[in-house]
Order: sequence, then structure tokens, then C-alpha cells
Amino acid sequence: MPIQYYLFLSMALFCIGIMGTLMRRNAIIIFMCIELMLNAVNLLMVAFSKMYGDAQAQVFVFFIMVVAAAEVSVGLAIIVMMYRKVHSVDINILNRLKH
Amino acid sequence: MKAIIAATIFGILLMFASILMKDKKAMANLAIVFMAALFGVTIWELIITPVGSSQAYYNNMLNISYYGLLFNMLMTGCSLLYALLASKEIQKVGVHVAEYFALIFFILCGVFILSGYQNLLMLFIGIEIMSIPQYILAGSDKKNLKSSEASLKYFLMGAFSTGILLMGITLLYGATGSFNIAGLSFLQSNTIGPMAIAGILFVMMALAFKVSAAPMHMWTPDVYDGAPTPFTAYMSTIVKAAAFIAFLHLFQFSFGNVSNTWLLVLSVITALTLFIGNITAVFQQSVKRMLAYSSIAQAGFMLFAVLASNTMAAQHGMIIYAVAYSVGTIGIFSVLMKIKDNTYDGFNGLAQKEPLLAFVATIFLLSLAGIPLTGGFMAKYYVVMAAVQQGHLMWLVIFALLMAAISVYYYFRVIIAMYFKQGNAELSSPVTGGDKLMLIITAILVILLGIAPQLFLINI
Amino acid sequence: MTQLVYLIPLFPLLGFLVNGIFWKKMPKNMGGIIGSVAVLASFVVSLCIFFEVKSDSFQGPVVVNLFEFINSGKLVIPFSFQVDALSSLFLLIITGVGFLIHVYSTSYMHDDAGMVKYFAYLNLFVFSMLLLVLGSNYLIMFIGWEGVGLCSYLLIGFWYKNRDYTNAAKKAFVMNRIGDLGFLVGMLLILLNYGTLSYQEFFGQLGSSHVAVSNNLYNWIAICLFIGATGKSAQIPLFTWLPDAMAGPTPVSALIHAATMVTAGIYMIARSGALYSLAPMALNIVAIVGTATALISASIAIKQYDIKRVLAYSTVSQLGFMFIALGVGAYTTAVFHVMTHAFFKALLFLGSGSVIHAMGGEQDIRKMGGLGKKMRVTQITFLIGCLAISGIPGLSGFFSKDEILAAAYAHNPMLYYCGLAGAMMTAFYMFRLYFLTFHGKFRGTEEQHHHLHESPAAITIPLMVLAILSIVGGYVGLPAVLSEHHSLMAFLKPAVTNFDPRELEHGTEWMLMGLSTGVAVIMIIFAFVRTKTPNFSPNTGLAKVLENKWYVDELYDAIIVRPIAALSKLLDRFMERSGIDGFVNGVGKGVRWSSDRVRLMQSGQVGSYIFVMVIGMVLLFILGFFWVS
Amino acid sequence: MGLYEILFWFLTVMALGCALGVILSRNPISSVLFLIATFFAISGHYILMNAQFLAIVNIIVYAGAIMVLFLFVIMLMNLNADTEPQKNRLIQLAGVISGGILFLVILGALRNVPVASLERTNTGIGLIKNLGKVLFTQFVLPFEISSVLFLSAMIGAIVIGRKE
Repeated sequence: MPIQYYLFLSMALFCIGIMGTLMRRNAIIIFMCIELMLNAVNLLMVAFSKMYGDAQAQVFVFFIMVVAAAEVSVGLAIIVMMYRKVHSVDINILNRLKH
Repeated sequence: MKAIIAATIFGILLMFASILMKDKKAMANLAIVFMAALFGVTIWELIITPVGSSQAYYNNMLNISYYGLLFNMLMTGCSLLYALLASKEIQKVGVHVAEYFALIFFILCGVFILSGYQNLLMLFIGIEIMSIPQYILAGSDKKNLKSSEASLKYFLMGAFSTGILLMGITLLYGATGSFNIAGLSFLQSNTIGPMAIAGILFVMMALAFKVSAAPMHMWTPDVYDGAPTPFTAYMSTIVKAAAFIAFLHLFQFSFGNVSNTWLLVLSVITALTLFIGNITAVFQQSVKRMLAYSSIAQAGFMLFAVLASNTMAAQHGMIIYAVAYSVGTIGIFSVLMKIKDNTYDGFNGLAQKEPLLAFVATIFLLSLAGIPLTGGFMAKYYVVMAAVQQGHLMWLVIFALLMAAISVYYYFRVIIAMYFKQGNAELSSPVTGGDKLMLIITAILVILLGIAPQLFLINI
Repeated sequence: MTQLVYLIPLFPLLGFLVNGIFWKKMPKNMGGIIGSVAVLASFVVSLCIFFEVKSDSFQGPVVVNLFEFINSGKLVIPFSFQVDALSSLFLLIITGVGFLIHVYSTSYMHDDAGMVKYFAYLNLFVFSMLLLVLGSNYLIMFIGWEGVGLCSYLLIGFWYKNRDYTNAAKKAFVMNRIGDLGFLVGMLLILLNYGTLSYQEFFGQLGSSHVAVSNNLYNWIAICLFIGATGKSAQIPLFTWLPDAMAGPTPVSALIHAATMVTAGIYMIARSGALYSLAPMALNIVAIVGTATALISASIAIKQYDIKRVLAYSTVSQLGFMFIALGVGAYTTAVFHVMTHAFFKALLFLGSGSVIHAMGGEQDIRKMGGLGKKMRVTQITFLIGCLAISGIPGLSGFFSKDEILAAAYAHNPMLYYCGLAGAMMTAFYMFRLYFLTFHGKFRGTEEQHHHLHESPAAITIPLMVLAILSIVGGYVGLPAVLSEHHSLMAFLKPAVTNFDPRELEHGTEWMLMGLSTGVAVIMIIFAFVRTKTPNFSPNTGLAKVLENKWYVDELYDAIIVRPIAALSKLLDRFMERSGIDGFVNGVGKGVRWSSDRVRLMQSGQVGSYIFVMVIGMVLLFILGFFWVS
Repeated sequence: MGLYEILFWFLTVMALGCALGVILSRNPISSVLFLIATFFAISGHYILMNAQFLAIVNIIVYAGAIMVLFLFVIMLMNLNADTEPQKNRLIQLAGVISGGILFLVILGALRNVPVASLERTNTGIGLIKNLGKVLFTQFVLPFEISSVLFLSAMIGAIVIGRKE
């Protein structure tokens, strides 16, 4: 398989993730779309690892997963905290801070 | 390296100390003692390192130079100053005082990594170590909905920018086959291809987010406004300076070789940042929010150092700017914390009520506005000089100076409110002798930076 | 002795620190004494240095290094002072006139609660001004430059209870900042091309061939520096702040807005004479701007009724004269006029202060008249000032103004005629002011009349000293027809490159002198006749335009201030007020539906923020990918 | 077209289709399920590229742990298609367009990347043994440092999650 295929597949997933963050109002879904972006990166990283025959990139993917896990725990905690207060996860109601 | 270990250990110790000690004040004092100890460690590390040398650790994961150590030392010093000035306010935010301070120590650990990383993985981890505690600190005032909102906004956008950063790193890896930013195979001007350019641009965007440069600045005003003020003070100073040192580091060590590919884009970012930061700050009604926009504007100036990253003046300028901006901003925020009403009107007549507070606030504002004989002027002078030496950036320099002239307007609005308006500025808490002493020391530091900047550039 | 030059700025700095730190606890008189003594001490040191520089044994400029300021790679900028003829002369003017004004202030500001603070500011001002003239490179000059701007801001707004006053202060500061921008750019151009900011190194490289530059560069640098000078020295187009700056206490107007700070621009250009001599285009611009300023502000002064405003416009006009001199290359002549102007304009301001003091704060000359009977000293000294500024032979103003006119004539007769017209108007408005104030019948209230009194000694003694200086100050620079020796020019010669106006034929010079004197005398008589029966009916036609200062402020408001405010507001809405909704709503009801739709996007907050980020990213990517390569 | 190619295209279509499902489905629960399916497809790609260990980790960590956490939260909040607020069509369209433009721009920039074919042979670098070696020698510092990250996340759970 040419590396381009993976490059474009990964870019497509990445951009779908970006579209998702732009289209949805539910904070959890937006967060999921960001996870999708991270996975697109992981896929590309593994493809490059294969291309170079280098294990470094796969270890890097590990670390991305580590960080993603840490972020998820904090992020979901923040979303739950918000939900407790306003009983919604709609990001449109987050507009006390503006101007 | 010693500082990284020490910062982690102090953070962990603080977490355990909270089990044993219930008193908030004692906790805060312990944290200040730890901070002083950490400051000592950074000084020690600086002293034992030969001037101009650099030491690589763990297969070139880190390459800690004298310059980086000096930066660490100064930023820890600023953190100590911050801890002393803000500890009372931190105690007011919530019950988890030990945890807040532990997070600040972890942030410092990230700062130390960012001043000496040599591997893109370390850059990524350093930025995350710095960011995750910030998401938490921004949302730490749980009684206040604004704080939660700031936290969620910051988190969502921060995670988004993490994705961008990772995509950039991956593309750079794909183009070069290496994560080592100083490696021989990494980004040479003759082998650069479209993938490398794409990588550079993605990484640039992500770092622009962290330093709140336009068009990735949108989170800044909301988050700085919503987060509890003492944490805003920390986020907008030391953390931002560290993001800048990471920026500079990357551009100095690797991207500098291929500056023709990114110089134009970064100049446009700089111009936009200056424009948006300054113009929007003019119309703010809340001083806290004005400071958020002004921090965007200041970031525009700091970007000059990145633009001219290969000159000596840029590296000196970055240190001076980081210290001058941090000290000045910490100072003005600690004044802001004493004022009950954070709008401009809340400052009316402060000079009558608390002349000292008004006076030091004036010095801090003058420094932020870049008036000579304050640190801010020297900082701006250094970075602008660096950009001039780089050449081809004269238009940007002139534009920046124009914007700096505008910035005087909104900084002076505060001074006018304090001195030239009638009013009864209400304080949220009394100003004690200790506060006054700390504020005076901070003000003296600002002036000292303006008179003898060489003092802060020990041997570099 | 020259090694002790750092003492000169040190004393006022100490005075500022002492007064500034203890201003709450210090007794009022003590603050005044500390402030005055600090400046007196500087004056004494300045005198010693002046005589040392004047002595024959003095060799060239002495640079005193204090400490290293900036050391960054190739660029090293020390914090150092330069002592030479030019700086030592300015030192004398600043500390000498400064001291007199300090003494005057001890009495004038006596009833003010913030007197100690006032002296602290005043000392800080003197410190900054000394830094400005003493610095041995442009950076230190710039530091002083900004410092005096800041002090001027603080002092204009000193009586902050009045809202107009703070606005005036803000205006002064903003206009100065615009000028400073030019200065900064000029400085950066020098740095970029010559790698140094030191006067000696820079001027040394100017003529040499190894820095390959075209004359254009000289012109650009010179023009940028001149823009800085227009801001500080209130020239067109940045002059409107100075009359407004009269909101400050009168001694401040005398010191800052007449004698010292506003002459900083002249100092700067005289200091950079070596550069300007190589930049003919810039010199022409200087001359034209100077002429235009001299004429326009003099014409405005004719119709003003506020005593201080008349003097303010007169200052602007006199500064214009100095720029004419600079523009024709007669740098020493400009410096000469700076000196004499410092004497007689400080005298006039202090005299007006004495009048305002006596009138209980009244500044409108329509409500004065006949004050001469009650205030003999003020009247006589004021008259001396008026005679001096009008250019009556024998007084200092005559010599310096005549030298300017002669130099202008030698350069281009057109400039001379404009200058003559300016001098004509000067004589008229000054004597209109004088006659309306001191002669005729008193037109104020009964109570004011009752209160009229001569001012105390602390006010009259500085007046008398300045009056004497206004008379004798001119004899250091006698015209060629009267004396072979022009001592000021000889003194300044080592420091200032110059064009010597004395190369005119003697006959021509006599004629020029006679003409200007004659015109002045005629205008004085005309003023006397016109003010015999004062007529204050509302003005029409040209007079109205003059009274409204040619509508310059309104013009600026319309073309600069409002668009910027509008732009700022627009951006504020557009970018931050979640505001495409606001924008669309403004367009009209017909688009309310779409407004609703669009608002949904903007109120999405996080979503719209990410949206902006993505759009920005896309645009920058396009720039980065397809533009660069 | 051999089995390898068929698998590649199948997994690619599945990944893209499920990713679109994530952002288009109205019900949050089905979004989560679609995302899990995407992760499975990506894991399949990992196996194709001989990154066996990562493929397993991806399923265990992402699909198994992280997505379950998401599901928990969504069920805790009782979100379903009816309560899910929808953005306006125009805005959705704008999102699609800007995302699409970004994709096109990157595509345009990267169309000239030199072609390198991925070998089908198994190099063995994706085996747990090799990865472990690299992780604990070359990458030992980031490995240790990431503990700080987890400490922060832990504190975050305490500070933010605990009721006061």
C-alpha cells in the first residue's frame, strides 16, 4: 500500500473529527470527535512507523493514549461538574463569559 | 533535571501533607517554603553548570542548557513571588489548597521540561503536563458557574489544539523519520518537502494556541475572565512564558534552518495578534478582561523573539520579556485581587484610599505599556531590536510600535481611574504590611529590570 | 569635574524620591524646599561644568560611562552621559530656569493640598529632562523623552478634579506617543544600518564610505526623527495638545510647556545636525513645517481670550521659528532662540500666573484690565517680556529672532517674508494681551477688584531675575554688524555643525533689522489703538475661524478619532460580542430571520471559537503552502 | 486484488463510514457505538501494518475503557436523541464546508509527497518485546514523567469531581 493512502485516510478521519467539533452542540460528542482526531493521528503514526521500520513512533502512540486517558478523566469530570450545575451538556448555554 | 525531580517531589509531598494538615494557612505556608526550596534548587543547578554548556539526558530526550536553566531559575523566582503575593487569595478559592499548590508544582515541572526538551515527545508531554493542571485550576472555584464554564471551554479547545499539535508532530516525523529536534536528519533546508511544511504549520498553530496568538486566541479572554483571579495570574504569566520558551526552543534549534517556509505565516500571526489584542482591549469594561486581551497583545510582542529566533538579542529579549511581563502582570493581578469590583470604576479614587497600592499599580501598568525605565520597555526594546536585526520585518516593527501606542490608552485608563477620578474604591480584603512589602519588592524588580536588564542575563 | 556629571540628574532624582515617598507625612514647605534645593544643587554643578567646558583646556566631548545598559551580541549600549557645549548649555537653561520656577511654585502652589506631590513630579520632570540632554546615545535620549512626556501628563492632569483637564492630559500623551513612534522608527533605522545608537559612533560613520547608503536613508532617518520632534515640540500636525495642556498649574506651563520640554525637539535636531546636514529634503520639510506652524498658531493667538492660551499659541509659534532656523541649517541660532525664549516665555507665563493668582483664578482677559496700577512689578516685568518677544532692539528676543530671520533670508527670501509676517502678528497679539490686561479699566467683578494685590516675593523675585535675563540674555550673540565676536556661536562650534548666517552683507543685515523692528513698533501702536476701546462682540468670518483655532481639533476628531473608535467598536462587536447577530440586526428588520440563524452560530461560543480557529488555520495554511512556495 | 487489499479497503470504508456516523447520528449512544466501531476498524489497520500490540491496546484502552467511560457518563445524564440539542442546518453546513476545505488544502499540499510503499513483510517491530525494549530504554524518561500527568489527572478528579 502506498503511504499516501494512509496519509489521506488519516487526514480524512482528522477532518471528520474537526467537522464534528464544529457541527455538534453536545460537549460529550465534541469531546468524542476530538478523540477521533487523536485516533487519526495514531493511525498515521503507525503507518509512518511501518514506513521507516522504526519502533519509536509506535511508542509515541502509546504516549498519546496515555495522555488521552488522562485528558478523558479530567474532561469528563469537568463535563459532569457542568452538568450538575446546569443540567445540560449543551455548549450553547455556556455564554456567561463573552464580550 | 534536578529541578524537574524536585518539583515533582514537592508536589507529591504537598498532596500527602494535606492528609496530615487541615489548616489552609499552614498548608499555604508550607507550599511557599517548598517553592523557596525549589527556587534554591534551580539556583544551585544554575551555579554548578558551566556557563554556555548544555547537558543531554536520557538519549537526548532533554538537553538542558545554561540558558534553559537561567529561564527555569527566573520563572521559579517569579512563581515564588506569585506564591507570596497570592497565597491568601488561593486560600479563598476553595478547600483544596494543598492540591492547588501541588498542581502549580506540577505545572512548574512541565515548565522545566519545556525549557530543555530535545524530543518532540517531550514537547508534547511537557505541554500536556502544563495544560491539564490548568484545566483543573480554571474550574477550581466550584461555587462559581463562570469558573466551571471557563474550565470546560478551555478544556475543549485545549484538547482540540492537542490534536493539531499531534498531527503536526506526526507529519514532521513522517517527513524526517525522527523526533529529535536537533538531530542531523531533522529538517534541513535542502530536503524539506511539503509534508515537513505541513508539519511545521500544524505545530505552529498548536503552539500559537498555547501562547494565545491570533487566530487561536479565542479562548483567552473567556478563560482568563472566568478562572479564579489568582490562577488567572499564574496562567497568564509563567505558563505563557513557558509556552513561549517552548516555541522559541523549537524554532531556534530546528525550524530556524528553514525560516523561509514559515516566516511569512508567523509574521501574519504576529500582526493579527497585535491588532486583535490591542484593538479589542480598548473597549473592555472589566479590568480583568482588559488584562486578558492585553496578554494577547503582549504575546504579539513576544512572538517577535520567535520570529528572530536565531539572533542573540531575541534570546536575551525572551528572558527579559518573560520576566518583565510575568513580574508586572503578577503585580497588577495581585492589586486586582485586592479590589472588590473588577471594572474600571472599581478603581476610582484608589489613590486617595490606598496610595501605595495605586502607586505600585501605576508602575506595573507603565511597565506593561512599555514606558522607559521599567522592565516592559526594556523587554519590548530587546525583541524589537532583534526583529530589526533580522531584517525584512521593518513593516511589522512599525506596526507593532503603532499598536504599542494604542496600548497606552487602555493601560492609562486604569491610572486615570485611580488618580484622576473621584470614587470610593472598595477593597475585598485589607492590605497588610506584608502585602505592601511584597508589592514594593515587585515594583522595585520592575524598575530594576528597566534600569539594569543585564543583571537578569547572568553570563549569557 | 565632568566626571561628576552624574550628580546633576541625581539631585532631582533624590528630591523626587524623598518627596514621592514621604508625600503624605511631609510638611508642605519642606517639600518645596527639598525640591528647590535639589534643582539648585544641580544648577551649581551645571555651572561648574559649563565653565569647564567653556575653558580652553576642554578637549572635545567627554563621555562618562556609568554602567552597561544593554549587552546583547554585537550590540552594546552603555548608560553614559555626554558632556559638550550643547549639553552644558541646555543643562544651564534647564536647571537655572527650573530653579526659578521651583522657587516661584513654593508660593504659587502654597494653598494646594498636593503640594509635596507636585514638587515630586516637578523634580522627576527635571530629572527626565536632564537625562534627555545628557545621554550619549539615542536610547537614553528616548528614555528621557518618554519620561518628560509622562511627567507632563501627570502635571497637566494635576488638578484632576476637572474632567477637561484629564482629557487634556490624555490628549497630550497620545499625541506625544504618535510622535514618539516616529522617533522610535528613526532610532531603529539607525540601529539597523549602523549597528549603534551612540552619537559619536553614528556621526562618525555618517560620511564614511564603508556604510554604503543612499541619501534617501539619511532623509528617512531625519524625517522619522523629525516626526518625533513635531510631537514633543508641538508642530503641525501634532500641535493641538499644547494649548490644551495649559490646564496644568501655571508654573508647569512655564517650565514644561514653554522653557524646557517643548524644546526637546530642537535639541534633538541640533544634536543630530551632522545627519540633517546630509538630508536636504528633510531640512526643507523642517523649514516648511516650522513656517506653517509659526504662521498658523500666531494667527490663532490673535483671537484668543484666555491669557494662558495666547501664550501657549505664542509658544507654538516661537517653536515654529526655531524650526525655521533648524530648517535652514542654522542650528546654533535655533539653540540661541531656545535660550532667549526660555527666559522671556518663562517670564511671561510666570507673569500671567501672578495675574491669575491676583484675579483669584480668572484667566479671561476680557474680565481684566487696568491691573498695572495694583501690580507694578508684574506689569513691568511682563512688559519687558512682551518687548523681548516682539523683537524690540536691545532685548534678548531681538537678537535671536533677528538672527533667525537673517538666516532665513540668506536661505530663501520667501521664508523670510513668512517669518516677518509671523513676527508681525507676534508683536500684535502680545501687546493686545498686555494692553487688555494691564491698561484701561478694570472689567472684572467688584470682589476681584477688591482682592487685587501684588504677589509675594517668592513670585516677584523670579520674575525680576527672568526679566533681567530677558534683557541681557541676547548679548551673547550680537549680530555681525554690531560685533565681530558671536560668543554663543564660538562656544557651540565644537558641538554643532552649523551654517553661519553672518555671511550676509552688512547693508542687507541693517535693512532686515530695520524692517523687523519697524514692523514690530507699528504693530505695537496698532495694538494700542485697537485695545483702547475693547470690543468683544462675537466674531464673524475669518476671525471666527481663528478663534476656533482653524477647527483643527474638529478636523482631527472627524478624520482620525472617530474612524478609529468606530473600527474598534466594530471589531469589538464583530469578534467578541458574539455579535454577528448585533451586526445583522443593525442592517434592518428584513434580515431578522437570518439574524436569528446567524446568532445561533455565534452564541454557540465554543463552537464558534473553534470555527474561527479552523478558518484561521485554513487561511494561514493556504498562505503557507501556496504563497511562499 | 488480494485479501490484503480487500481487507484494507473494507477497513478504510468502515472507518470513514463509522466516523461519519459519529458526527451525523442524532442519538449520543449511537455516536458512541459508531466511535467504538471506528476504533475497531483502526485496530484492524494496525494489524495490517503489523502493529499487533497496539491493535490490542487500542481496543482495550480506547474501546474498552475510555469509551465505556463515555457511555457511563452519557447514560448517567440520560441523554438521548430527544434531549440532544441540534445545531442549525446552516451552521452544520458551514462546519462541513470549513472542515472540507481544510481537508482539500492539506490534500493539495501533500499531493506531491514522494511515494513510499509499505512493505507487507512482518518486521516484528510491533511485537510487545520490541516495544518494551524501546519504551524502557530510550523512552524511559517520558515514561516516568507521564506519571506526573496521571497525578495531575488524579488531583483533577478530586478537586473537580468531589462534592464539597
